[in-house]
Amino acid sequence: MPRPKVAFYWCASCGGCEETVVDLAEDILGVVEKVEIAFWPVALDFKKADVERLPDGALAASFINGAIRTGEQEEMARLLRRKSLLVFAYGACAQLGGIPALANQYSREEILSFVYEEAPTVDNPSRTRPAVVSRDNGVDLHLPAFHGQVRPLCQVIDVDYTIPGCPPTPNLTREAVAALLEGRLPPKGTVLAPDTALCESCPRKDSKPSDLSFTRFRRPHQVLADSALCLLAQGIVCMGPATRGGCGAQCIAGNMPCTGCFGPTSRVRDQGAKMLSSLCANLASREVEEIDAVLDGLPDPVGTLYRYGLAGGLLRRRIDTSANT
Amino acid sequence: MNAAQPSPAVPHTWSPRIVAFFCNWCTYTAADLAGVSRMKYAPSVRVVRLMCSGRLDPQFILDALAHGADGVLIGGCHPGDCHYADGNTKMLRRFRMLRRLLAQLGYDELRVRLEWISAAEGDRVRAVVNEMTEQIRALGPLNLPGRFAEWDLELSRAETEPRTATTSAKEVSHAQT
Amino acid sequence: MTGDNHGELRIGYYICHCGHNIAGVIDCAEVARRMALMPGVIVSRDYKYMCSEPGQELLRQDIRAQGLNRVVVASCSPLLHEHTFRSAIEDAGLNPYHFQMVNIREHASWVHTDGVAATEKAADLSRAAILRVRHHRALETVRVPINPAVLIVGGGIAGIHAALTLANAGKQVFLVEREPSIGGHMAKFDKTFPTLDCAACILTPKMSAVRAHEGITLWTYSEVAKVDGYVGNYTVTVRRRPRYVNEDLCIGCQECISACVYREAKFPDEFNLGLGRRKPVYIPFPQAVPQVVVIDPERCLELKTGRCKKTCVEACADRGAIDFTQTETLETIQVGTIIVATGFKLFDAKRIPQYGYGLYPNVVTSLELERLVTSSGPTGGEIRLRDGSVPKSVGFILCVGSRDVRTNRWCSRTCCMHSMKLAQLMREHTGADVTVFYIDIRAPGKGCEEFYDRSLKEGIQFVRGRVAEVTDWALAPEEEGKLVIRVEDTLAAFVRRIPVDMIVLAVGMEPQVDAQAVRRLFNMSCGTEGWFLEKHPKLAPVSTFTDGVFIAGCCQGPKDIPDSIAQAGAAAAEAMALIDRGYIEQEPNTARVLDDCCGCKSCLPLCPYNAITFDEASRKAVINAALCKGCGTCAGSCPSGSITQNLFDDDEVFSEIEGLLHA
Amino acid sequence: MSILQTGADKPTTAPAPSPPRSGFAQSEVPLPPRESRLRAPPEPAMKIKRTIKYESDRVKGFCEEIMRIPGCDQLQACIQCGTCSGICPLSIYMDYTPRRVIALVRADFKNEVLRSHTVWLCASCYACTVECPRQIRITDIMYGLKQRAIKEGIYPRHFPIPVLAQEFSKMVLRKGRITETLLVMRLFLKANWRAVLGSWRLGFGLIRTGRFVLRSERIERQDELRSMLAADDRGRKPKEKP
Amino acid sequence: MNYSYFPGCSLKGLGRAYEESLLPVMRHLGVTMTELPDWNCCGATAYMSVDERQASILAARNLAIAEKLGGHDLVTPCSACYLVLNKTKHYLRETPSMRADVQEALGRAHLSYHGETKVRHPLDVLVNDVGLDAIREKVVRPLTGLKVAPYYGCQLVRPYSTFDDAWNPTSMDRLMTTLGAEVVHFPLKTKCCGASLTGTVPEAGLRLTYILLREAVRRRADVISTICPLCQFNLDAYHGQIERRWGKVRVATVYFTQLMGLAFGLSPAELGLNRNFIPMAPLANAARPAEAPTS
Repeated sequence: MPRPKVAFYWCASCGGCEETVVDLAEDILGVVEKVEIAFWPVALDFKKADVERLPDGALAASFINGAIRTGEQEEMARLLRRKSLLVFAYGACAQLGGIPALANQYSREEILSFVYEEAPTVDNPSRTRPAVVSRDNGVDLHLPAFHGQVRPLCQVIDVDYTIPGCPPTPNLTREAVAALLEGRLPPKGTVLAPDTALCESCPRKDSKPSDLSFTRFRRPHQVLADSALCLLAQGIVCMGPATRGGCGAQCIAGNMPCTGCFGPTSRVRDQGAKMLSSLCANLASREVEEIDAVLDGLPDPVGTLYRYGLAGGLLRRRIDTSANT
Repeated sequence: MNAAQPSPAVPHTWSPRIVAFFCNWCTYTAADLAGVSRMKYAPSVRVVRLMCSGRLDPQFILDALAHGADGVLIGGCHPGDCHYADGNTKMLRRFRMLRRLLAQLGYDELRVRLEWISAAEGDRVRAVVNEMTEQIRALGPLNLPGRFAEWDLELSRAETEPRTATTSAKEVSHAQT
Repeated sequence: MTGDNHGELRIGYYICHCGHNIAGVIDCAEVARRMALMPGVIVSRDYKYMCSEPGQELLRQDIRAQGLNRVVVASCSPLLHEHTFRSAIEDAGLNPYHFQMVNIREHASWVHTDGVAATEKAADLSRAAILRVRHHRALETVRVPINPAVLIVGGGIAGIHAALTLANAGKQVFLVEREPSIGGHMAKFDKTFPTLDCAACILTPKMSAVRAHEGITLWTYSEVAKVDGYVGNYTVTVRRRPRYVNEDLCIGCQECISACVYREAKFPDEFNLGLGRRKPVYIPFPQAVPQVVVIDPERCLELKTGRCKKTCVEACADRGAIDFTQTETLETIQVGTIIVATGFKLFDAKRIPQYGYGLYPNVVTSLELERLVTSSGPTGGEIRLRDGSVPKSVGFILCVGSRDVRTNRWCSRTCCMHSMKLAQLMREHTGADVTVFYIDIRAPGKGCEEFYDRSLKEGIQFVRGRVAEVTDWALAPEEEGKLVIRVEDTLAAFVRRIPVDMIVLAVGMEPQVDAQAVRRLFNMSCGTEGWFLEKHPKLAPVSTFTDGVFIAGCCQGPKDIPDSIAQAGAAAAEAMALIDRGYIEQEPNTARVLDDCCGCKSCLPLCPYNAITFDEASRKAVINAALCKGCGTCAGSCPSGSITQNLFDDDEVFSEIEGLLHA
Repeated sequence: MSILQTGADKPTTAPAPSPPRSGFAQSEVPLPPRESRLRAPPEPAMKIKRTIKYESDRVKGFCEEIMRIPGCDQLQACIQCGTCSGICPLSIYMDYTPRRVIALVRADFKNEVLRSHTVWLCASCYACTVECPRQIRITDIMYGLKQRAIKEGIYPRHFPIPVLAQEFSKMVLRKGRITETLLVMRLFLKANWRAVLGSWRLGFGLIRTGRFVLRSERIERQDELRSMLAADDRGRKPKEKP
Repeated sequence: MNYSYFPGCSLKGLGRAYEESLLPVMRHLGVTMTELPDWNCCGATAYMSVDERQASILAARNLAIAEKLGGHDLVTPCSACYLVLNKTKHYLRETPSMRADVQEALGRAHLSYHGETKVRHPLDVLVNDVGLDAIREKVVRPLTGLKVAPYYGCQLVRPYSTFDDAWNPTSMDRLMTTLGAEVVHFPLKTKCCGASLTGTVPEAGLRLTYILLREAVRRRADVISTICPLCQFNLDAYHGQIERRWGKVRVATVYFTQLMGLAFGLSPAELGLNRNFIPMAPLANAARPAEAPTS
């Protein structure tokens, strides 16, 4: 009996997700004997044509990481969708837009002009910019279109399952693959991670006070955090309470606050808004002026509350900068 | 298109859609009072009743915007008068942060408004709704659903069609727009 | 998801015309037509009066015949009829909470004139309710037992009447009064309009009845300091000021008063508004209840200096009631219901300097005149000018501080009648020429117009015009040495100067100075004018927005004695209705923690009722439904969405929002 | 400086009937004593006058027009209590008391209001405005009515105050400032030159105390002021046009 | 202390004695008052009756000039000016349409109005800014035994003034006591003097004047103290006609600043006291009697 074909692909991502697949270490072999890797540009020499040649639905599953920012990524996502029975959104960028989605605070024009013209390290007097089509001695050269905003996978194609994390842990990956092979996958749309927030598995859970009340906020670089005490209790914004568990609380172990890469639980539509709600309700101050003074401690609300979740959140992007120019 | 100005397409007859979250004890009752006293105000507002402004999950506000509200009005008891001690204070704290968040994402601060209105201030409901309606009329529609669709025009419509020269031509036309 | 509904959803939608109230503006048939198209809607009807019996019957029939399992009614405010419809569908065997009400009257037809826009709004609101109701889950109403004891705050005529009514029905009553004696303003009156029967004769028996009744615990010279709990189970702390006399020992013989080292009564006496004098040890007035003396620490030599011969103690030797060591004490009581009857404050006439009160000695307020007319008053019922002579001409100025946007906008309701009563007494006692200056004579109520008629026949002059000023400078010989009233006689249409010996200012009623504090104490609302706000101006005139707290008498707004008593009776009946049922049903809108709670404890500090605790066993938060009041703050704040509030689930609100904006 | 010859200068013991030109009652200061006042003044021959009003006598929209004037919007809140008339030092001379003027305005009796003496007798002491229990700015309503009376030219004839007002504004328009003595002299010539003789004593007194200024005060940038005041339709409200 | 100064037309004419006493007194107390350059008539009550737009422009021009001069409060001694300027401020704040008209007009002369300047009356400044203690220190010749009827008139306290009570103002009472004078209870202190009518409708206007004088006499006042040039002229100039109508009610009426000057030891002449029709009786403890009017 032929082994099920699977594909791995990356879109707008840092490559960290690919790393986790490699991090499966020797387990990868176990996987490899059970499946046939039909497409994995990072590791093996496949061409797009190889995939196009496959009949639709020939792939048992595609694991796509990274968000969709360019026409090429969109095109590949659609292609793999067409060829796959199941599509796994792999990692925070594919799930929510991830770090790249922070760029949704700027218009395409702002980004291009900065990157190709204004950035201090750029020397580009002729203000040359990449064009979708450029003619070079009689030949049309094509570059992928640079979209107006970053999108999570699900805003572009139909996604069957999500494996969260930046990056997903080997365990989650192993679990997902196992479930896939053993045909014990949960209902479509499920996020393949615990549906309880991180605090449950947080080593510092017991140090969390029952009378939490913020008189000031401090950012990780401003203090040397007590490595035993709940970070929120120290006025450091830890997204743990608003973020799925399943990561093993590695950041906490590194004495850094959770930044929310696993995204919200299934009961929450907008991770940032929910965290904001909890965080602010527990401020100590009652007067507007005092409240504002405390909030000044969080100079970058989007960066703090939507580190990964902006594109996948309810509002998706900054609004007054026009999207498509 | 810019959120600050109404797009030229907006007809003069356009009336904003405002979703209001009123607490059961003060502001909702005030709105009832406005009705009982037959005060007249703009038909732009749709009220969602909550027991306390403290229940107001910021998600509700963002969700209302995402579903096409041009503005969101929050009504609670005056400070110190909350039927549940200080639910309104908790909302106030969230609101102060929400303003910053929305500002960072380019929303005009007039679009989301918090008002303390006691059960006796039916007239205040009238005044606030009318004022907010005018302010938002001046800002023009927010119409997020429309914008989402507009933004997605850059995506290739064809779910299944194989990649051809025409699509790359589409790419070209995108680059030109 | 469809709540806990078995099988498919069968929704019934009903829109009420409310006669013309709704149908006059909103095209109900059209809305019904549109709602009929929504998924799950089996029945969609418009009907003239949904709250009427036939209307409710319509619901029941459809539920039975069509097997509806969700009902939406678009009519008036849920605060008005939600209960009506819930019980209606309950009768038909449906869970009452599988129901949602849409407010298209107070929030639409009454506030909009544009029929099209109003109809659109009604449709949006209805759509929202229909989407919402899909998620409603069957809930059980919570029953909380009621403590049968009642607290009554304020010992004026309203408080007294309510106390006696309840006590006579066998309820335990705590009556708390700030002054040393109960009786309130009525105790200061000589006679009462329109019958002119003696105020004391009808009030005193009720006062002593309060003292005598074993069902009533009377605490005078005391104030409510703190109120905790909720309907059926209030815990109230009462602060009892020291009167330096043991109430149980004092028999009111008043030997101590005559024995006091102060031979003369030299201190202004509060009860007589400073017109009379009293000693440091005194009894507020002859018929005071309780008949117990009070010692004024501001005046008493012993309490001020500690160097007094204490002749009073000698005089009381055998009883030993006087106790200079007394201090303030706090009493804590458990009650199920509270009646607030804290009364009113008289307008301070000094705020209108034009009338010269405080400047010209012969300008007095209506209540001061009451004390002068009463035989038990400081002058023994003789009306005298400050120089001791009898006034030959008297002017009554009405609406002092009332119907004036610079002071109090409202009409104080009783001043017209009150002044006419005093005017008649004035004629009777002095035979003086009496002129009443009024803006409009308001004599509604039984026997009142007749009383006006009688005043006219008694030769009392009525001049329609608001007095502009009272001066002491004369332009004509007859004005020398008199108070001159300058007024436009608006009916004769010219300005007049009228010299008089005495002027009586009909000062209006206003809320007590500490009304706001009291309001907070009992978690009530105040109207813009500062009167305590009733739950509904017509349907619930003595209820407040806080269950189990009722209001009676002038703290709710100006009214006369009969109305105050009627209201007190109503408040007592409302309290009894709760007590005799034995329990109250609470909305099951409490919050619940889901199993997915991560135990982050963020919600714990948010609950004002400490209903949320951390369960060490399950390592999760738990909510005590009995303590939860259903504000939903925790649900709104739970960062992982693991707390939900009955009737206000996230799904319910989200779908409501979607419905409002859909299309 | 009497300009009106009302005969009120004669001793009040023998009161003279008011001359037809002004509808004034004689001074009601009740000195000297009673007896003399008891002597009834000679009755003029009895004339009868029909006072019924028909709907056609009303000028619809007049009230709204007045209410559009800044400060007059409270008009409809009047409860006709008469405080304004009671406190007004001059209501005793008015043909309609201020309260009645409000009533007339409210009922659109435009002609009755604009022809009455009342508005011209208002000395702008603002007592009514301050005392009104409904905070109606009666004084400003009076101004509004004066303006309309002048615009429509239906103020009482030979009545000096409107003349004064107009002369005053002319002088300001020309010079930018007022020189009282000159203004008064212009007024004499306009209204009643005989009066000059009447008040030579006062004039002499002024000269004696060095208060009789003949050099007219003026401002430097008069043209600038004139250009500002020049009627200009930009930004003018329709309310300006009756 | 620095203030801008708006004299108003009267102080250059009938009321010049007011300016003659005001300026030295202020100087004496170390208050500098800079006269508004090229100020114009405030429009008074008369202009209001003709055209509210022009009237408000007249007043606004002065306010605009004052703002240009830089933040100082604008002091104006004449009650009419005080009222008109304040009233204009009030209406410009309240009525956008009017503000637009005015701004447009001012614009033609490159002026603009922002409503920042406070309009003050000398009495307000003296009692509340300078302060009674500072004044008491300057008193060298207390007005002991002098019975003063404090007369505020109508437009100083009604309806826009905020520094004193509209019905029973007391600033001047307190000021006079500070000067050592005896204040008589004068219930007519805010009644209208009829100034705007004495010229045109004498028996109405003069009667009001008469009642004021009569009451002052009945209450044994030696002198009436005023704060307004029109009141002063009215109460001072018409005694002849009043006598012919209702009998003799002789009492001198002077400016409160003149009384201050006397108490500060300045000579009656330099305070313009010689300009009175009814001369003020020499002070009991006066070194020099108030000179009989010369020329």
